[in-house]
Amino acid sequence: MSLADAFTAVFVSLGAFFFFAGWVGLVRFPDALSRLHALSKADNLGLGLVVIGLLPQASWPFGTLKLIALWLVAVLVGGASAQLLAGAIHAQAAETSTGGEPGRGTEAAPGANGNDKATS
Amino acid sequence: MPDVSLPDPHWADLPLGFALLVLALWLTWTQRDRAAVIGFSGYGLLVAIAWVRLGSMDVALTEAALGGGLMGLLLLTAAARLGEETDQPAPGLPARLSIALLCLGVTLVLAAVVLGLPSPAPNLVAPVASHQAVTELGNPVAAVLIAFRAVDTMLESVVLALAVIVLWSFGADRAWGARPRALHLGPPSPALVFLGRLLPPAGLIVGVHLFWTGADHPGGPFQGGAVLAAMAALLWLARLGEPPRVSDGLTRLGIVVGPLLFLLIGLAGAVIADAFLDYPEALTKPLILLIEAAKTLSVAVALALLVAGPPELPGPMPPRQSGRAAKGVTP
Amino acid sequence: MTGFLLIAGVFILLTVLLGLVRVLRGPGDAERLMAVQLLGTGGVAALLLLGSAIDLTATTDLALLLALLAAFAAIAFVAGLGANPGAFTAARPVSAPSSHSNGDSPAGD
Amino acid sequence: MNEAQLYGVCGAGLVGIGLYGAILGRSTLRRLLAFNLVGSGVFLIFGAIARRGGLAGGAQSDPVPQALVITGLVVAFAATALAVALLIRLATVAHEAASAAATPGSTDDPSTPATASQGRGERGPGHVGAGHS
Repeated sequence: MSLADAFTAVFVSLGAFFFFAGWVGLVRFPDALSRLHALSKADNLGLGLVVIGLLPQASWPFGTLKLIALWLVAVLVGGASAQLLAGAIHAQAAETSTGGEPGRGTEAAPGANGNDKATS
Repeated sequence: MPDVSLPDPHWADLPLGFALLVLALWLTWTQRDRAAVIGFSGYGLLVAIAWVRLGSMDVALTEAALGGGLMGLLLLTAAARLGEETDQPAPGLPARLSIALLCLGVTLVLAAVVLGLPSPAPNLVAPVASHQAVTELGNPVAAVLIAFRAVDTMLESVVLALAVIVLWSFGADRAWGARPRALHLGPPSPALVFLGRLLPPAGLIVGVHLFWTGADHPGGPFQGGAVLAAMAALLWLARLGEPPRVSDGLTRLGIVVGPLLFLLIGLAGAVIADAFLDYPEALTKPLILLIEAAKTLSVAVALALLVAGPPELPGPMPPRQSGRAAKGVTP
Repeated sequence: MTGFLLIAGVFILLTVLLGLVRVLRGPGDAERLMAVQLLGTGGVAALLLLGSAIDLTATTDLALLLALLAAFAAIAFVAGLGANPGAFTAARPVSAPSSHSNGDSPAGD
Repeated sequence: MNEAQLYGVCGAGLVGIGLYGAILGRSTLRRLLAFNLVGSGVFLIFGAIARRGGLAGGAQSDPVPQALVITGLVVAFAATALAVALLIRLATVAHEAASAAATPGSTDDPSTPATASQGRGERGPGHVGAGHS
């Protein structure tokens, strides 16, 4: 096994571990924000380590550049979407704590609820 | 069987197929529309990976661009505007059971057909490969799309243009000439504006790359156009730009330039070369590239406009919560 | 090396497929979106490993496309919330990730 | 069972599930989703046939069915977009009719429900209109 292959093996294994850790966190963590935290680890570190590990295997220069571009896009997209989701979760938590409009359950009594709105 | 299949161990196939079926079952039976639509965008990703396993990279790229990107955008914005509808009255248990049995029967017949396909599988790999050199294209799928089944592809791009016309006709009469507003969903959050500024340049490069590489590798006008359309939809959603007015002449030209150029070159082929949609030998490659470039543009414009929706007048949208309530009145 | 890359790719794919339980169980739409996002990222990593193992450049293109479009579901979802502020709270009976459902949701998996 | 058969059977299952959902879906949007499931199941069966043909012919996949599926995917997306627009239009018209019926005096005048609905629409999220007034 050459040095490059050993490098690949180490980093890809680390990346796979972070994906596994992200999955465990997503499934086992108690609330939405910590699940999001676990997901971001898999997103950035997991994919980043896999990309770093694959760099020695890629064809120079375009394969390498494409991999790096992909990782940059993934970090950008992952970070922004985590921000979007966190904002949504936060807004929901704020509404929950102030008890905003508890009567708007969708499944509770849709027909009656709808009639109220139509006639009010 | 010749060993040209992917050397991947087949461990991934069974879980992937199982996950597809479980997800399909879940999004048929789950309670809320919005949750089902989110599940459907995950379903699109899974199908794209299944296409890789089936060895069809071209289809996988199309499915990823449409099913993973645009379809989720279209259906989630629709779910947001429609709100949660009330459940429609379900028929009684006997009716449901008989329908379930019917569907099971369809599945069993189809599965039997799939498992009982003739064993030296009939295929057109060799005919395509032997005539592919004429088109100077390295990608057999592109050769089929642009040369061997060119009539299908041309009609398909006409269908796309017609779909936009039909979509626009869904708008209210008084809104004719206005901008489409299906993606006007309130003030965008800062993170969305950030993505809207940074992602489209990268998407532009990827879209053009997919179009250009499509001649010799998987990719092509549909894949590239779908990526470009997704980026345009992102720009409109982040309110960094506005969809063009439906009366805009340049937009209309963009929709029809692909099929029109295809048709004109095809008609010219009837005169110069031997038949309708036949290309003169010396000009085959440049003509194909020209058609594909125009088609990429048309596909991008048409798909983006399909997501943007029919023209609407500015002003507050009808409230979705009450729209849900009104549902109960109509039937 | 090829074998190792394939095994790693299949491992990551199976991991993120298992993450789909969050799509099925929720409890909230945010969790479902996270699972879809994990599926997208894991799919990107698996495709890269697969493509590197069998020397297929097209899988890198597909991975790039998936990475580019990974956030679209989240984008459309959050933009939809802006249009309809009641929707997220309306989903609360089944989707409360905080307070009372903390205890039972992890155990439910 | 090889991957072509597996995904073919999977496609058959998807067609069945989608058919059930399209007939008995909870809402119109869900029926649309189910309709897309049927489409994707049919495409997967196409893919299984293409894979078998491709392997028999010495390629990864038969290019002709692949090309057909690509055009089919794009047309299916266009059909879905049309259906979504129809659903939204239907909800809007139903809402206008309902609010016209709820407003005394405007029930017999078909030209005014738009203004009536906009007047009553202010109880909805106000900032939606504030963004682009």
